[in-house]
Amino acid sequence: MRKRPMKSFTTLAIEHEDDLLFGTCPKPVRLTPHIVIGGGQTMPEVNYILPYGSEVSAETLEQVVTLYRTMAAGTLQRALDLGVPALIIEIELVFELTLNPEWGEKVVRATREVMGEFEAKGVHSALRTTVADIRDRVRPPRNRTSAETELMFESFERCAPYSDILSIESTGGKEVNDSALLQCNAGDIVFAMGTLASNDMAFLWRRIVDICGRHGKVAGGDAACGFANTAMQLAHKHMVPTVLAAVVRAVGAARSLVALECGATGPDKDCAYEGPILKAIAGIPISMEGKSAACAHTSPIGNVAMSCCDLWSNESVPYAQLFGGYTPEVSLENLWYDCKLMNQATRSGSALMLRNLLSESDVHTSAEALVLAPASCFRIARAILDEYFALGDSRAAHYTALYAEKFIPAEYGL
Amino acid sequence: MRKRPMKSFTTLAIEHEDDLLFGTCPKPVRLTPHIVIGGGQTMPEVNYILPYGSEVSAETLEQVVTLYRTMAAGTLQRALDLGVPALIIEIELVFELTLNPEWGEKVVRATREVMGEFEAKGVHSALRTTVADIRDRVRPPRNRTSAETELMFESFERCAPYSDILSIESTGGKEVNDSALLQCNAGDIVFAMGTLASNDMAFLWRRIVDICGRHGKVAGGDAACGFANTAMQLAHKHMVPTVLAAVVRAVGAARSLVALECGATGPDKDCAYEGPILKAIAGIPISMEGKSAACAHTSPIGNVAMSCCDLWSNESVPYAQLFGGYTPEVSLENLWYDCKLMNQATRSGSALMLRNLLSESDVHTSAEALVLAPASCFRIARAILDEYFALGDSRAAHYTALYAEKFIPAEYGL
Amino acid sequence: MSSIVETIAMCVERGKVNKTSPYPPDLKGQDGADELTAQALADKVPANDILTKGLMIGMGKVGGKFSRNEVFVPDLLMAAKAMTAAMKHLKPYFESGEAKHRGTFVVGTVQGDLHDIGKNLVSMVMEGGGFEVIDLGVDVSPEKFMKAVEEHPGCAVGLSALLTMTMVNMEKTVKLIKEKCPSTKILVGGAPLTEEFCRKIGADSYSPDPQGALDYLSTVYA
Amino acid sequence: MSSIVETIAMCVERGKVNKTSPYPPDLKGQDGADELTAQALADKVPANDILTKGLMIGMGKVGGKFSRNEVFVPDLLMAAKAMTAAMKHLKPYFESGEAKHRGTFVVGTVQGDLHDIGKNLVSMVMEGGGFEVIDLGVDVSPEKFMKAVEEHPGCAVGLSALLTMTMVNMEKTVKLIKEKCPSTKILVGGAPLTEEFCRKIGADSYSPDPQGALDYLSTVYA
Ligand SMILES: [Zn+2]
Ligand SMILES: [Zn+2]
Ligand SMILES: [Zn+2]
Repeated sequence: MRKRPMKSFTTLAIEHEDDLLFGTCPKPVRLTPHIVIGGGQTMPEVNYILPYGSEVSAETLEQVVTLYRTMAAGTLQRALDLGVPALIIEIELVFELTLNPEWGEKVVRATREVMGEFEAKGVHSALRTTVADIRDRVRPPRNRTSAETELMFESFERCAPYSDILSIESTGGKEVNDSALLQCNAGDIVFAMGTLASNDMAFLWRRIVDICGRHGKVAGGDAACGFANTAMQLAHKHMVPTVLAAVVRAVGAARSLVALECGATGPDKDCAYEGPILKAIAGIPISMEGKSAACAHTSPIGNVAMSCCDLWSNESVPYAQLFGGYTPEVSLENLWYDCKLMNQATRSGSALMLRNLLSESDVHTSAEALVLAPASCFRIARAILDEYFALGDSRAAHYTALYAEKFIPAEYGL
Repeated sequence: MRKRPMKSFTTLAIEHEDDLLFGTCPKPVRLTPHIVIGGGQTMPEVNYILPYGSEVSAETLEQVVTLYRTMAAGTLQRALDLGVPALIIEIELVFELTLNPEWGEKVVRATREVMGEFEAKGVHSALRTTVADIRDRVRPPRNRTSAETELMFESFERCAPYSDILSIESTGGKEVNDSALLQCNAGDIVFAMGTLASNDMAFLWRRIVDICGRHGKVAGGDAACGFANTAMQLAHKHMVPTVLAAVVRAVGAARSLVALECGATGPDKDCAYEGPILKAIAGIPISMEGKSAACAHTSPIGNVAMSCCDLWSNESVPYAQLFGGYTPEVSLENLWYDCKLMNQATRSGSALMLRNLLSESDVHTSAEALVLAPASCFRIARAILDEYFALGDSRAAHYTALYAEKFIPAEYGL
Repeated sequence: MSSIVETIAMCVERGKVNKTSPYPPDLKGQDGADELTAQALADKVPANDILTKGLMIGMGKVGGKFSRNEVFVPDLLMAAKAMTAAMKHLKPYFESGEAKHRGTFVVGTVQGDLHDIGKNLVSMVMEGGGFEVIDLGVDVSPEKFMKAVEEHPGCAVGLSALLTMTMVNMEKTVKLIKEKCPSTKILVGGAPLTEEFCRKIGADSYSPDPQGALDYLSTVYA
Repeated sequence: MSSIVETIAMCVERGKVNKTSPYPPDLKGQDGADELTAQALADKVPANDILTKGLMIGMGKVGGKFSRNEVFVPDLLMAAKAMTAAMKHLKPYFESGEAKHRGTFVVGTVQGDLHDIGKNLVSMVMEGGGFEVIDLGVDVSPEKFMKAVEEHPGCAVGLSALLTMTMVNMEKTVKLIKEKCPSTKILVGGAPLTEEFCRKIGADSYSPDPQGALDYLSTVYA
C-alpha cells in the first residue's frame, strides 16, 4: 500500500480564474533576494545542450565541461548586454551525465562557477538541474531496486550543492502508457498515469524532497512529458486524435500533483504544460514553454502556454552558431522580449487582457490549446479537487482489480 | 541636378497616431486574392540563407539550388502543419548570386517552383527577392557606370519573373556615412544620408520601379540598413552613443522615403526599422523585425519594432538543424505565434492596447526604442512633411556648398 | 475475383477481426477476417489469392488512409490484428519457408535511445505487410544489429531514433552494417530524422511514417 | 617625472590636439599635445620619455576607458590625432628605423567582405599605440595578405570580417599565412567572430575591441 502523502489539497489556492495570471502566484519561490519566482515578474529560463550529434564519454568529458562553461558565459553575457536582471539556467543531464554522476557534477559545478562570475557583474541567475530518469533503460523498467535507480539518486546528491532547483521528468508507468496511447485506450492511459506513474512519483519525490531538504535547495517539480507531450507529438503527426492528446494532458495534471503532495514547491518543469492546473490547485509558480521553444519542438500551443507562466522557457536548444550569436543567447533574447511584454502588461494593469489574447489566439485552432486555456485549467483543477479523496480510494480499488488481470511488474510497488 | 520625383507627399496618410497600428494601413498591397499585405492581418516573412560558412561557386551551384529548394519546402511544410494561411518568403541574394545573375535566377526560380507545389496544398505564399548592392565592392564605389551596376540591374531583370516583390538595401553614401559615424559627426551623417544616399536612391529606384512595372511586380522598398543598423550595432558595442544611433534612425526615414517618391509601394524591407515613419507618411504596409530576428542580430528594440508591422520577419537565419526542425521552420513558428497574437488583438478590438504594451515595454530601456515608439514616429513623420519642400531646396544648396569643399565622387551624380 | 476475397480485404481494411469483435461498431455481429478466411479456404479459393488479393489489398488501403491522415494508429493496429487472424488459417497452405514471408525485417531502437513507439509501430505494419519481423528492442548496440544481420541473411534493417543525441549511434550502426554486409538495405526513421540525414549517414531509405517504410521494402522485395 | 610630460599624457588621453582645437571644450584656448611636445623638447626632456611616459600613457588611459565603455570611438580618434601631432615633433629624435615603431601591423578586411569600420578603427588604435600600420583595404584575397607578410618580415596580421559568409575566407587566409610563415602572429576580429572560432581556424588572438588587439600585440612585441 502507498504511504500517506506529506500534503493534501482541499481548496484551490487561486480562487478565481481571472487570478490565474502570468508572473504571479500565491506561493512564490524566493531563491535569492534578487530572484523571486512568481513574485510579480516573469523571467526567462534558458536551457541549452551540446551540439547536434555530440558524444559524451570519458575521452570527450573535458571538452564537454568546457563547452558548458562557454554556453553559460555566452548566455549570461547576453543577459548583461540586454539588461536582463535575473534568469534561470536549466541543465538537463543527458543519460551519460546521469549514469556517471561525477560527470554530471562536473558540468553543474562548472556552470555554477560561471554564474558566480556574472553575479559579480550584476546578472542574477539561478540554476535548475534536471536529472535524467535512467531507470527506463531496460524494459520492463526496474524502478525501485536497480543500479540505475541508485545512480540517479547519487546524481541528485552530487548536483544538489551547485544547484538551486532540482527536477526530473519521471517515467514510471510510461511503458504501459506508450502502448495504451497507440491503441487510444483511455482506460489504460488513466491507469498508467493515475496509478502506476503516481505511485512511482510518490516513491521518487519523497527521496528528492529529502535530498533538497538536506542541501537547502528547492524541489521544483515533475512533468508528464513522456506521457502528455508524447501524445501531443503523436497527435501532431496525425497518429492519434488531438482530442485524445488533450485528455491525456488533463489526466497528466493529477499525476504531476503527486510531486507537490510529497513536498515539491515549484517552479515545476517547463515541459509540464499541465502547469496552470497545478498552479490553480497548489499556488506554486510554474515554468512553461511555447512559441520560443519552437527550437526544441513544434506545438499547437505556442501562445496559450505563455498565458499563466512564471518562468518562460525555450525547452532545449542545441549549441549552434547563428548570425545573431549562438543559439542559447538567441533563445534568451527571444524569451526576454516576451517577458518584457508580460511584465509591462502587469505594470500597466492589463495582464488579464494580454493573458486572454494569448489564450484566445490559440484555442480556436487546437483542442490541446483549448484544454490549456485558463478557464479550462481552472475547471480541471476544480474537478481534480472535487474527486481528490475519492481518487485516493478509487486508485486503491483500481489496482486491486487490475493487479489480478494484468501483469504489473512488482517494481511498481503495487 | 536631380530629376523631379514621381510622387510627392504633402499630408500624412495616417491622420492620428492611434491609427498607426500593426496589420493595417491606408494603402494595402494585394499580391494575390489570398495575400493582401496591410489589409487587416499581420503575416510572417521568413528569410533563410545557406549554412554558416557555405561557399557559392560554379562547383557548388547545383547543391546551393537544391538546398534552397529544401529550405523552401521545409518552411512551407511547417506552414501547412501549423495552419499558416499565407506567408512571404524573402530570398536575399548574396554577392555571388548577384554578381552572377543567372545563378541568382536559378535559386529564385527553384524557390518559386516549390511555392507552386505548396500552393496546390493550400499554403499561400509570395516571394520577395532582395538583390545585393554590389556596387560598393570597390571604394570609392562606382555607383552609376560600373560593370557591377549593370550586373545588379540584370539580376533584378532575371529574378523579376519569379518574384512578387523586389527590394534592395542600397548603399549610396555609405562610404561617407561610415567615417562620419565613427566621428559621431552629425552634420556629415545628414549629408551622407540626406544628400548622397537620397540622390543615389532616386537614380536606383526609378530603374527598379521601371523593371517592376514591365514585369507586373511590386516595388517593395529600401532600407537604411547600412546606415542606421550599423549605427545601432556600433551603439550596442558602446562605440557610439545610443542617442546618436536614434538620431541616425530618424534621418534614415527621409532617405528611405525616396524609394516611395520614385513609385515603390511597400512592403518595405524588414530591416528598415524606419518603416513606421514611412507608413505614417505614405500609408504603405511595412515589414519589421525584432525579437524573432534575434537569430540574425541582437537589438534593443525587440518588442517596439513589432508595434506597427504588417509583415513580421526573422531578418535572416542560416540553415541549421535544431531539435524542433531546421532553423527556417523554427523561425516561421516563432513568427507565426507573434502574428496570431497580433491578429487576435485586432479581432477583439485591442490592437491599440497591445501596440502600446509592445512599445512601452522597450522605450524605458533604450533611446533607440524611444525613437521608434508610435508617438515618436508620428512626430518625426510630421516633421519630415513640414520640411518636405524646404528639404528639396536645402538639399540643392547643401551640395552646391559641399561640392566645393569636399571630394564627392562624380559617380554620385551631384 | 470472388466477392468473399473482397470482403476479406474490407475486413482487414476496417480492422474487423472476427465475429465477436465489437469493432468497428457498424459491423457488429458479422463475420470477420477470421471466419471469412476459413470459409474461403473451404470454398477452395486459392490461399495465394486470399493473401495477395484480400489481405494485402486491405492492408494497403488502410496504410494509404493512414498516410493521408484519414485514420489513426489504432486503425492500423486493428487491421494488423485482422490480418494475423486470417494468416493463422493460411499458414498451412504455404509449404516453402520463403513463400510465407516476403522477406525478413530486423528492427530496433539505436543505442542510448529507449523510445519504442515508432519502432513498435513500424514492426506491426511490416508484419501486417507480410514480412517476418525480428524485433531487437530498444538501446541496441551496433554489434547486436550486426549479429542479427548475420543470422538472417538477406534481411533488411530498420533503425529508429527519437533522441537527437543518439543519431550518432545510428550513423555508427549504418557504417558497421554497410562495411560488413554492403548489400543490406537499411531504413531509418524517427522524429529528428530527415531525408538529408539519411543520405548523409549512408542509409538507403528514410520515411516519416510506417507505410512509407513498407512501400520501400515492397519495391526492394518485389 | 616632469609635470609637462604628465600634461602631454592628459592631452592625448582627452584628445586635445593643439591650441586652436575646440575639443574638449573645457580645455579651449590652452596648449595641446602639439605645443606641449615642442616645448618639452625645447626644455630638453628626453624624446623617449615624452613617448613612453607621455603619449603612450595617455593612449593607454583612453584605451582603457574605451574598454570599460566610459568613452566612445570619437574620443579614441581625437586621442590618436593628438598623438600624431606630438609624434611629428618626436620623429627626428628617433634615428634608427626600428625605434620609431614597436612593430608592423598588416591589416585588411577579408575577401568578399566590404566592411571597413572595424578595420579602420583597429588601424587607428594600432597607429596610436606606436605600430606601423599597412592597411590593405577591403575585399583582400589570401594571396594579397601573403604578399604583404613577405614584404614586411616579422609583421603581425589583423583580419577583419563582418559578414558570416566571409568567415570561410578568413580561415583560408589564416591557413595560407600559417603554412608559408608559421611564426606570423594573426589577430582576428569582427562582429560574428568568437574566441572559439579564432582557435578553430588557427589564429592567435581574438579581441572584441581594438584595445584588446593592441594589448595582445604589446605583449608580442614587448
Ligand atoms: Zn520534457
Ligand atoms: Zn539589412
Ligand atoms: Zn533582411
